[in-house]
Amino acid sequence: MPGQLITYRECIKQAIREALQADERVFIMGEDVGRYGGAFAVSKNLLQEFGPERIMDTPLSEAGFVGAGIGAALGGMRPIVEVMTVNFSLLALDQIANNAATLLHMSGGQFNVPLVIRMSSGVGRQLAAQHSHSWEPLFAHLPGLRILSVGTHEDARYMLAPALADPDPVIIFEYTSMLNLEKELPDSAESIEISKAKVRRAGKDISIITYGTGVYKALEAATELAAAGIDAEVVDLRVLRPLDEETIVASVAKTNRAFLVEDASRSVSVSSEVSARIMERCFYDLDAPVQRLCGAEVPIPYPKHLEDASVPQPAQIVTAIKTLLQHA
Amino acid sequence: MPGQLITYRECIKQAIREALQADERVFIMGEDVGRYGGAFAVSKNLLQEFGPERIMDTPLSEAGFVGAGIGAALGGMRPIVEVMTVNFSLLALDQIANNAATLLHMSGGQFNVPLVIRMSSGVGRQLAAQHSHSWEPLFAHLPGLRILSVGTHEDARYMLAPALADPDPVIIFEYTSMLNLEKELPDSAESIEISKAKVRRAGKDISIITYGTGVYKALEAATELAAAGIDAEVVDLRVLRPLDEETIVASVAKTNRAFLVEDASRSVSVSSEVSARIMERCFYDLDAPVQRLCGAEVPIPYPKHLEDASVPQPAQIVTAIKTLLQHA
Amino acid sequence: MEQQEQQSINPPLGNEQAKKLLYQMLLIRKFEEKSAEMYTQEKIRGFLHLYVGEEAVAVGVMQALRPEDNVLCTYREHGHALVRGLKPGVIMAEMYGRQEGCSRGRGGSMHLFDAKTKFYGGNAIVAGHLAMAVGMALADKKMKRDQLTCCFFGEGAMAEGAFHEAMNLAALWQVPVLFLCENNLYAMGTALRYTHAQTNLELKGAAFGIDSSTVDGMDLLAVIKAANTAVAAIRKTGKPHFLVCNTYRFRAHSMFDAELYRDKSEVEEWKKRDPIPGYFNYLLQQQILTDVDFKKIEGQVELEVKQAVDFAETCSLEPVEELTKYTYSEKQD
Amino acid sequence: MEQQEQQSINPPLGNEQAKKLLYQMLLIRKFEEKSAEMYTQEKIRGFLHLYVGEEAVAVGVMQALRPEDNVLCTYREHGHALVRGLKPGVIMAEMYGRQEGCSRGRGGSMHLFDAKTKFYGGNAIVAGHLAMAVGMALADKKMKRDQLTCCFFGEGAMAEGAFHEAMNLAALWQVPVLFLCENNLYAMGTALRYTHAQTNLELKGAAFGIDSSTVDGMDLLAVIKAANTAVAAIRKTGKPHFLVCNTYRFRAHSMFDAELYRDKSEVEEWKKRDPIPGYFNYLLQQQILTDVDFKKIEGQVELEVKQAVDFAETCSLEPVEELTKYTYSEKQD
Ligand SMILES: Cc1ncc(C[n+]2csc(CCOP(=O)(O)OP(=O)(O)O)c2C)c(N)n1
Ligand SMILES: Cc1ncc(C[n+]2csc(CCOP(=O)(O)OP(=O)(O)O)c2C)c(N)n1
Ligand SMILES: [Mg+2]
Ligand SMILES: [Mg+2]
Repeated sequence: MPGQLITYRECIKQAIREALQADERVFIMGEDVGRYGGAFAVSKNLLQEFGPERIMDTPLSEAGFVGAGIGAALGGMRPIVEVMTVNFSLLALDQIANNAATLLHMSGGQFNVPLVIRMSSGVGRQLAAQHSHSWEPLFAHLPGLRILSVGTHEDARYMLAPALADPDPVIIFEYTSMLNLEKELPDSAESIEISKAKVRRAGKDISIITYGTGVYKALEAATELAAAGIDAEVVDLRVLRPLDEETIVASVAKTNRAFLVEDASRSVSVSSEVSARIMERCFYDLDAPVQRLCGAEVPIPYPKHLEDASVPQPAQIVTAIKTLLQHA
Repeated sequence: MPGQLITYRECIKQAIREALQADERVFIMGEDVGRYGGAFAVSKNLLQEFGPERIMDTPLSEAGFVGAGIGAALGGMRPIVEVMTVNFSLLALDQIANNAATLLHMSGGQFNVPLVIRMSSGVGRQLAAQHSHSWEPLFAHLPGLRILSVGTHEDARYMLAPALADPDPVIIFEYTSMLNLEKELPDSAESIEISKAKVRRAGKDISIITYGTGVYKALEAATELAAAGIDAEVVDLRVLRPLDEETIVASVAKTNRAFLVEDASRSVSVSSEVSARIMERCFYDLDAPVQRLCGAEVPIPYPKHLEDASVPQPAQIVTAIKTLLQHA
Repeated sequence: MEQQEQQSINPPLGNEQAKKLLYQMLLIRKFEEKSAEMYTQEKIRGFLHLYVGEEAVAVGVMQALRPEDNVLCTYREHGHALVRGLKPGVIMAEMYGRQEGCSRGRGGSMHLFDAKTKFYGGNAIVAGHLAMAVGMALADKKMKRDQLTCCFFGEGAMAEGAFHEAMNLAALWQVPVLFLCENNLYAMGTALRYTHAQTNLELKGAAFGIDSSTVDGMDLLAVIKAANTAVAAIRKTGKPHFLVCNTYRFRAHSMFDAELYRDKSEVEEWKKRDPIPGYFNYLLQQQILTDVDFKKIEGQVELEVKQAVDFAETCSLEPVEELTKYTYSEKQD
Repeated sequence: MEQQEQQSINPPLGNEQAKKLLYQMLLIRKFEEKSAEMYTQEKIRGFLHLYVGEEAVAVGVMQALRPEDNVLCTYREHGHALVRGLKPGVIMAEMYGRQEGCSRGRGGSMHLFDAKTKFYGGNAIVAGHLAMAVGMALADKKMKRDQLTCCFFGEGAMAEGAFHEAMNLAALWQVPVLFLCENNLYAMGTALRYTHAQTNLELKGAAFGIDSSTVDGMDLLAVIKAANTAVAAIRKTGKPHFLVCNTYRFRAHSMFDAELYRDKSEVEEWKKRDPIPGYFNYLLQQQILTDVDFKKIEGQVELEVKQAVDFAETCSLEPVEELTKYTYSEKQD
């Protein structure tokens, strides 16, 4: 039914339901996924539908239940572990980095870990310093992991299945601020590859390269730029690790300019990496230096005006790109 | 006494002793710092000299004792918390990121955290996947922290004092593989600034920008390059956060070429950030694209030949720079 | 001797003290009801966790503390902040995100901080403040300061490894921490029995050799007695104590919570044990207060809450240029 | 009934079984002594943690397990690997860093892995494998496989929050895990009393409502009995059990350790309780074995160890081109 509006939340939920229906080995576990209905109501009623063996409420023990997820994956299950938000994920990072990410290599190929970890990330609800982190860059540094970022409704709906089919640990970042957002979902369930970035809008003047909450912001900016006669291409990285360098290179080779947008704070971010790769692969194609518009280097404050100021806004993208193109 | 050889280990130890003597509020705490003498014998005999109140053996509880260090700092002490190696630091990363790094900002400037955390980092002893991490990039991403990397004997000897004088949390990375290395220590105890990078060797043809174990490797490579008529400048970043961008820019503006060296694996690394900054600030100065030589994107394997293959070696720096300069 | 010690710890409540305690419980209740209202009006945003129903715990415990003691709380801390002496106005201003708030508006409801009253948050990573509390007590011990650290947390927090590590360190180091568990039977929507295999929480203290006790957290006088006893022991021995207060939150976990996980009837049942009328009835019985007094106090409280809102309304937003201020300390030169 | 159950769990050792157990303990001892020698010769590098003195624990516990059970160990796991059925040659090759090793030489001493025998490491983050063990048991429960998971760890590991979380989860989920604490009194150089405020470790099980027991880990027969009892209970109930084996390591923590933290005399005192002569004397007494038998077994063991070294010497290094192989699974298409 093309044309029907659906929330980002509902997309995630449908993906989870489908996964639970498709494979007996799939189960969800995490804090408040069951009786509470999910901290963000993503898993509401799934407990009623699938029962407590498949929708497992866990105690507050992030390291414990992520570790248990790794063990269950080793034991042949296909766990979807929900870490309520990225803000609590550091408690489990040792498990992810030292166990999930290393077991296959360290055992000489004997033990793979088919685990999916989902977490909600980013600013947008005035939740202040301890609840507004965008820690994708930390995870994107770690070899052995596949890191996905769900920047569109399409990916919210269709990325989970290939993630579960992956024999290795996959971490999926979803975005709290987008849960209520309604969009049309593309009709087809065309099989989604979780190794490729995606050009969300083709353009010839500049490549806006982004992910997560940046995707719709960039598309919004691109629409405005189009009105000003600037034809921006929007590249959604989608896979933050391993990066799809080819799609980036192809885009920049075409547009000769790149503008990187990311909510995470600037230093040692995904954008740093993208910039470095463009430097290495596209230096001679560039008409202007690659620019980054990232999160401010600050613990995110509570008030709306300061929260807004700490992450990129579409208007800033527009202004910066206009300036950049005048300059070049 | 110029000319006297001293190990990197001894430099660290002297710095700690001096700190303990200088300020009653300073104490060390960590696993096996006391009775065992330190996992790497850095704190050997300090327990005997200063007693158990100032050299505190802790149980295996990284999150617990790092958190306690934060509390003790809030309570007016000047703790030096030793996390035996960076490999165990993820267990305490929530404490570091959510408490130490945010308290000052989140409390509107009321509560600063004068805490120093030391940890041993890197490969070099065939300790395999779970004990060979170089996680500086993870820490360098986090606002609110000052991140130091001890790449020379001089810094091993003199960086601790200014770190302790800093009102905010400072994390010091030391390198296991360098502990037994003997060098001459510069005579002067000239006051060391922990906000500045340092040019360890001036040169005009290319800037090798690095930190940690990369410094001596780069100097070694520079010596060899000099023999081939290439005059390389070696910049030791020293402070990985906040980065001293000016020193980097000044160097690249002079040499017009940059080569980045780092043991940490390549994606989303400190070198990514340095490359992105050079892109932003020095694009029009560059005669060639910035190149990176980083750690392999792999859990570090145990055998010597594979361990060696997973981090940059001086010979590779030499070869790569020769090629780069021919090319340009 | 038992008897005698009890008495010296628990002198009969004087009239003024009795009134003050009632005032405090009412202040929390009305302040929070107002906060909920302001949340609905979108004056307050983010997460808002109300303490309604649990007032006897903060009030009963805090009266046992001295100004020089350290206090650390969770994100459900309006009540604790109020009783500790933060002005309702600066708390309300904080929740309005205004720079006159106790954390310059940077923290909001979950991050109330106040150096003057040694109020160390407002901590929103569950169990993330326990080890800090141990460290603060360690500093006091090292500095030979005669003060203790009181750390409030929920029963849900006790499932975290952080609880285990903090308890063990405090016991090993013998530092003066009051570990104060507010067992309200739920961690968000997860009931006690799904959080802990061993639901007799006090038993967990024994695993660390820490003296432990449990009290009815709906009964102010019982809490006072238990808190005074625990605090006296800590002051005397310098060792930690673990006190479990059994209580209940009458409202949702936060303003986002649809409360699917418990029956309305359960909540109604607990409301019969509301600590405020419970305590007031005792005061009536003892002829310490009259209905008229109650009305008067209620009126004062309502006025104070109204003034807090009025104050917050007049407060200003921090200029956006100051966004990164205090990410690092300002240089002191 | 008690009596009867005991008997069915602990049938008198048959001669073959009795010999096999001795053989296993001796194999560990000699294999490790040889490993230390090879370390000195720099054939083995990295960290090497020896189990000498603790052999009765691995041997006594492992005989209670079935091939389909899962086994997880620490970095001090040569003994466990040997008893579980990994060939001495592939272990030695692993420590030589050769691709014929059980982990292709990638892991070394701390990371022995073997899918065939369901040997899940060789885990070098202290307490990092406990939660994994719980998850494996959870998978077995969900898949209705009648098997258990045995997880070995040291008493030092029990200070980590990871221990607390894993125990609670296992108890809540009622999954078949044998939590096996090898209490050798030291965590590197930190003695038990500096690691735990409560040094009666068994008490920690009660905090989670997990059945717990303690046994003299220097006495093979006692370990066998305790392990059989625990394992039988787990198989019957599907619930976790916590078993503490009190033991002692005769050698340094690792090859880097100068052993400043304990007196030589303490070590000598414990050596009097060496589990190998202890068990052999029992076999002598029971006339199950003679001195001649012992010599014979010793000779076989020495031969096997020598062959392991010989094998390792012939093994090859993984080509450097394969460095990143298995960072991700190979595509199955
Ligand atoms: C480490 C961590 N995990 C999860 C959360 C999300 N969360 C916030 S409050 C809460 C429940 C806490 O329950 P409890 O400790 O009993 O305190 P209560 O809210 O009942 O006062 C959860 C799961 C969090 N803030 N921190
Ligand atoms: C999380 C973590 N912290 C610290 C270390 C360093 N370390 C290795 S073994 C060890 C002592 C462990 O003691 P215990 O658990 O009793 O086991 P044992 O070595 O005595 O068998 C320490 C501190 C580590 N490997 N992992
Ligand atoms: Mg609760
Ligand atoms: Mg031990």
